[in-house]
Amino acid sequence: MLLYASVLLIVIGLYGLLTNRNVIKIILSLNVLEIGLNIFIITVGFLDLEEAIAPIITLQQRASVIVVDPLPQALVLTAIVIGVGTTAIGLSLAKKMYDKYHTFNLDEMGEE
Amino acid sequence: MMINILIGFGVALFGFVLQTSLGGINRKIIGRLQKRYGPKWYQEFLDIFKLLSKRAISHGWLFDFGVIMALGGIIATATFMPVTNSIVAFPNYDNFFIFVYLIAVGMLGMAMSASGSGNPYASIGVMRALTTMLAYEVPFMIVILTIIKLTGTSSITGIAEFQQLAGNNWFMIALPLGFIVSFMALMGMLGKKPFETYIAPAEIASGPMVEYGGKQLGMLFIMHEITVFIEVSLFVHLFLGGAENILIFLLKYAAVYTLVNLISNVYGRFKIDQVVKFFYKWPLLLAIVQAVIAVYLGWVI
Amino acid sequence: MSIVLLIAVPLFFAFLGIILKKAAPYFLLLVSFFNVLALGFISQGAIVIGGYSSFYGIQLVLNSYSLIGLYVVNTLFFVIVAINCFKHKKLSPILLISLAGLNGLLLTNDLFNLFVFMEIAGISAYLITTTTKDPKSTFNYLVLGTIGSSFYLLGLIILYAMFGVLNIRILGNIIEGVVTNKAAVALPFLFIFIGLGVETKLLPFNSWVKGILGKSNALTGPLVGAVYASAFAFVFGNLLRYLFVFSESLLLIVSILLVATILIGEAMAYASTKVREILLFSSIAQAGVAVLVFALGYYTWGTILIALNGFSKLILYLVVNIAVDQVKSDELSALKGLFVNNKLIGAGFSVATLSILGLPIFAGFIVKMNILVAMANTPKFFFVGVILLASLIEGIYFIKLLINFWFEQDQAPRVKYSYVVIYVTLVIALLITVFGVYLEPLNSIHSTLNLVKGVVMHG
Amino acid sequence: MASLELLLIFTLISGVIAYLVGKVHPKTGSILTIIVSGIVFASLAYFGLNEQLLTKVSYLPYISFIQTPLAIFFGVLVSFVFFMVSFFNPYFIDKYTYKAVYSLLYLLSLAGIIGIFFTDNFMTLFFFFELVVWSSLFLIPLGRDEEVSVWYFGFSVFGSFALLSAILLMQSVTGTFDITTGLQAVSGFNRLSVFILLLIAAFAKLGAFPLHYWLPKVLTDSPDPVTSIFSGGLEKLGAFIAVLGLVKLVPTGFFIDVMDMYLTHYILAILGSLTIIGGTVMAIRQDDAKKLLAYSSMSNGGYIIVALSLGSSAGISGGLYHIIAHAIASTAAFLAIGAVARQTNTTKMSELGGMLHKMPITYMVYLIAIISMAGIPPMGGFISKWLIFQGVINKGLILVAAATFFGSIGSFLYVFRPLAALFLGQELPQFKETIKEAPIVMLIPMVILSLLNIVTGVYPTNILAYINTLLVDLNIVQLDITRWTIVGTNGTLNPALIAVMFALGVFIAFIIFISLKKSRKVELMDTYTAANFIYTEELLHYSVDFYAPIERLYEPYIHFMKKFYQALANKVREVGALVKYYIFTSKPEVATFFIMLVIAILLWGDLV
Repeated sequence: MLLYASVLLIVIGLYGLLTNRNVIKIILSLNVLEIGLNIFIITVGFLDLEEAIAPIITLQQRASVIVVDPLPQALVLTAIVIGVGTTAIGLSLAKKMYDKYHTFNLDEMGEE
Repeated sequence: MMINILIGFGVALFGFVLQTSLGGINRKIIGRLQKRYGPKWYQEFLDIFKLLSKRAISHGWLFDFGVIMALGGIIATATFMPVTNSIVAFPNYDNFFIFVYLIAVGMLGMAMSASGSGNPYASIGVMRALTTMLAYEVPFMIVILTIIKLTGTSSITGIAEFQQLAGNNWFMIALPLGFIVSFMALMGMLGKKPFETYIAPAEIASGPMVEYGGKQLGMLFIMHEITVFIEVSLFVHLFLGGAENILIFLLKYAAVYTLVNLISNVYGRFKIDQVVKFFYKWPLLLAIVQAVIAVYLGWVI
Repeated sequence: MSIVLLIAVPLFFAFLGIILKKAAPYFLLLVSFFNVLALGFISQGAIVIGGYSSFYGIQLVLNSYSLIGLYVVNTLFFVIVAINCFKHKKLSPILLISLAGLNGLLLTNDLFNLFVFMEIAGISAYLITTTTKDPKSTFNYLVLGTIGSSFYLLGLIILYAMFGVLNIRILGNIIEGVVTNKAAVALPFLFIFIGLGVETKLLPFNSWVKGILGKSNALTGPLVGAVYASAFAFVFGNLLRYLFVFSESLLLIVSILLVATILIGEAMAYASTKVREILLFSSIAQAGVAVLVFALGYYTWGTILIALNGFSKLILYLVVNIAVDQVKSDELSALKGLFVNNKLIGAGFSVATLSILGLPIFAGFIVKMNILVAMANTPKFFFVGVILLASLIEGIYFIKLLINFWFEQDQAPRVKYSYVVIYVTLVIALLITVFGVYLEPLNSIHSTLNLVKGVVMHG
Repeated sequence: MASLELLLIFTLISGVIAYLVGKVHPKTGSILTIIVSGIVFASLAYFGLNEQLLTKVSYLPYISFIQTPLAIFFGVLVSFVFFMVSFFNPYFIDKYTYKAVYSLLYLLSLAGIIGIFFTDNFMTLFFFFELVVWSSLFLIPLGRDEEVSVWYFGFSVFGSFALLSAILLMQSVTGTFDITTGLQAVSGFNRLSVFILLLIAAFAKLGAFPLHYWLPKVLTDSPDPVTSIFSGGLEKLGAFIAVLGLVKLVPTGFFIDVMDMYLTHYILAILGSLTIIGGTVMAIRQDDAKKLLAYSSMSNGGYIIVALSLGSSAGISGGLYHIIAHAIASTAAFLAIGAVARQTNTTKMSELGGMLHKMPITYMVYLIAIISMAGIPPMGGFISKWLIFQGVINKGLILVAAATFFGSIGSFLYVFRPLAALFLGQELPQFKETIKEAPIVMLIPMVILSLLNIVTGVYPTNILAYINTLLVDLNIVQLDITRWTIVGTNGTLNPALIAVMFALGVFIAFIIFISLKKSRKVELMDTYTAANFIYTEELLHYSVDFYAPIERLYEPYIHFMKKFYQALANKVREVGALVKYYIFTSKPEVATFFIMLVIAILLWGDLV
């Protein structure tokens, strides 16, 4: 279920990228895409193990508990951080573009 | 070797005398044709000797040098020309290409001298002469190619003897299309109407000749007579089976030359581009057809 | 010395540079110089960060391949920095970060780590390109770069889901050994290919290039055009060598894309009248050639090709961008006669160009011939034809460029080049010529690269 | 220097020295080119013709030499052309933008030439081939028009790449780069492919139809000495490749019985014929003397192709002789025009006239050269044309023969035009005072070349004997020659006899002339003008649109190749612009779309 949701988000993100000309909306679409990706990464760890719990080391170590693959979760953390960084730069560029062209619409900025 | 060279010059002299006389006779014939008396048969000799004895003008060293080169080149060409099967100065060396190209030295000398005179008519005349040459040579050479391919030799006597050996089956008959083409080419070569565009006395004042007088013109007349001799006898050897003896040669020669003259006198003059167009239309096509028929298909009468 | 230092030292000084703003440019200069020097002392081998087994941990590998890459990237980086560092003082920390990112790209043997370094290098590139004062192009670059790396991420996650490993070499071996139906892994590989393709400027994922390199300045031009291009080409080569497995349809698509990149890139360069555009489109085509060479499996000559192209491109972008900065126009007609007053620069530029064209007595000839001979012997005559056709078009517009630069009609533009630029240009040109005549070094590189095909796997 | 390797190194190093010297004093640098090319020529000629060249290599890695008659033939010829032309360098060096570089590139090209002819390895051959391409490339823009070199490069590299493809194909099939074994070992369809590729290379270098487009441009717009180098020397590289392809590598294929030759060869002969016709027709209509000679070079390249494709001993020896004859004649002609250009700064025939009166020696040089080019005895061109005609007629190639005849007669037309318009006719006032004969050093090579023109036409025996040894090397029946005669298949030629008869004829004419009354010398303006009074020289000088009547006939049809190549260039540009417009926008969605598209194609491909 989660997998489909993530794929749906990715597709929505791509659709947004394909259709939008507004800088802010493009950044939003990118974010949607990234969220979809992140969820996808998480689901990778869960795939076969529906009842597994998060891989957090607690005080009581129980051998019987099934832990999901911790790696994707670590990856997601990194990916989120990177995504934030990109979004930040994107937004600052958007501001610069607004300063220069007084619009957020790429079409209205004109080619060259 | 000395003897051969002397024979060669003898041929040249013979050619000059023959053609000059025949030229005079032809003037007479044409005169009769046009209901006039015409000049005496030796009128041409008189003209030439008169010119040679007169004091002339010169436009610089090249003007004279060109004339010398022209006459020298033509004499040299004539020395290679066979008269009969036995009267030939350099047996085996009477290559067809020598006549085509060595004659060009003489032509070049004359053209150079004419252009060197600084008269635009002369240059125009030379231009037209060269253009005419471009027109008639290609069809003519293709016919010659056919003949050489058939006989296996490019020696003029060789070709003549080939025809005689085949029972006097002249190429005139064996290659009818080629003969027609070559005859037209001959008219062009001799500068006869309708291909006399490059002389065109009324239009460009005799073209290349415009500046000449006196001895230069006389020498060019001599050159012209020998040139005609070379071209007509080439035709005789190539298409009319050559000659076993001098009488037959004279006969054939006179026949061809007179025929050319007669035909020429009933025509007007082409414009220069018409000459080119003309030769590159039917004669070229006929020549190629003839060559294909004779060389590739082997249909020779 | 540990190879981690190549990444760690720039990073450390980058953060130090944020605090000590005044000293940042000196840090930049020193660190980039240090990196070049350090390469001489680092022993080859692999290490795993954090002491995990190489199956799980992040592995950094330094072999002769990545060493060449590091040398090329660090040297070029140093040269560019040496020329530019006082013009863009504010950028010093970012440049240091990008250096760390680039070094990481070349060293890492971990797919996800590669993604991180890609993003680090990418983000710093976005920031560096803001110096061209064209936010729109930078934004385009950013969006495409992000989409590209997203696809790369998607691809690597799918691979992880399938095989549970992120170590490039191990993963490659597993796929080689386990997967029988190659089509099963075609999709993730295509995602990865696309992700890298965006950065490597392959058609049709490369629309950012026009805005970035078409409006470059003396910093961004050489940096993106020469350094980033060679770094990503090296990465691509690495992946193609150790990881990629092509199914038939994937190979077909990739071949078509590469051939299109090469030919259309040349055609576009041919159609351009602006010098910077000519250079950028021609580098698109050359990137295509490099990737093609790797994709077809001629790793060694591909490596040398990238290295050589990196240096040649440095000269080209440097010379052109400095001229454009001063003349304020990059129309070919405006730059006509550029070399009339700068003969030394012109000589270096010509040598670099002739080498790129693969003309003899320059190193490019040797490389190109070896690649073509290898292709012909495989035999892959179609690609030989493509490369030759591309070289033909390339030759025509480059020669046009050279002739225009050397001969002026009325007024030659006055462009001043600093001595550093002149020296750098001449030294590189000299090296290109020397390597083109004296073949031993190239051949020895060729053979060492061949030897290390079996890779260090343990750490 | 008997060692080829030393010779090569010597040339390269002297190139650098000439550059350094030229930096200080350009003229001295260019004088060095005379010395060096002289040494190269002398070494190649002396040791080569005695088969004493040393092929051992001790300093240069990867390069190996071999001494074949073919290599010596071409090497001596081309280095001779370089030597002759180098005499012009000091007089033209002041006109160049980059004086020192000129000397460097000149010698670099010469070094490349040595490498090309004497190597036994295809890769080395290609190396030097490309070296010559780019070193000669930068010589061109020192002349009148820079853009021309781009066309040169395009076609040249197209040819080089065809050569390279041939080499690679051969190597992949036979596993060797060795020229001799490689050419022998390749077989079947590959042999045909290699053959075609080699011939493309030869055509591109020789400037033969349809790859001729660069030749007239380059020969027109390069500096005058460079033009001579191209026409007499570098163009012959194409002939060299053509010999390799046509003679050493005979593909088996469809055989035309009635013509006694392979279809491939026949097609080549037809292409050669088109080259002849094209070159001739275009040469006739040029106003620029250099351009006219350029087209004549193209047409003569056609003769070489036709001759070599005949495959018979008459054909091939005719072709090889034509290479010599044309190299000598066209170098002489171009040098003569170059000498005029140096004195007058123009080569347009419509702007010149009457140069004869101030430059008589140059005129004689040109005259002798064109007599040879037109194939008129007693010059070298006649011998080769005669042999070629022998070959063509023997095979009964009617269309090819028509083209060769056309070219031969057409050459009378076009070579005469500069003679009449440039050297002869009225002496134009602007040249009456200022013009002098070319300096004595420039006359040296021109006179030498003229003498050679005559020698090759009168006494070709030695050269033909050498060509015969070359034919042995190429596995072709030798030409039947005696001391004085050449025995063709359908006739015998005695060039010396022709020359003697010509001399005697001229002597007789001279005697006639001299024994008659002396003429009165008059001014050139004193001519018949049909009762008009004309006092300006220009009005009495017929040089503009010389062959207008015949030009009009074909004028509408001549530009089709030009249009083709320009359309080709435009198509490439259009593709580029199209893609640039559709992909390289600053809108991210376009790239996104393409990414999606590629993925979709993969999925579709895998699903279907």
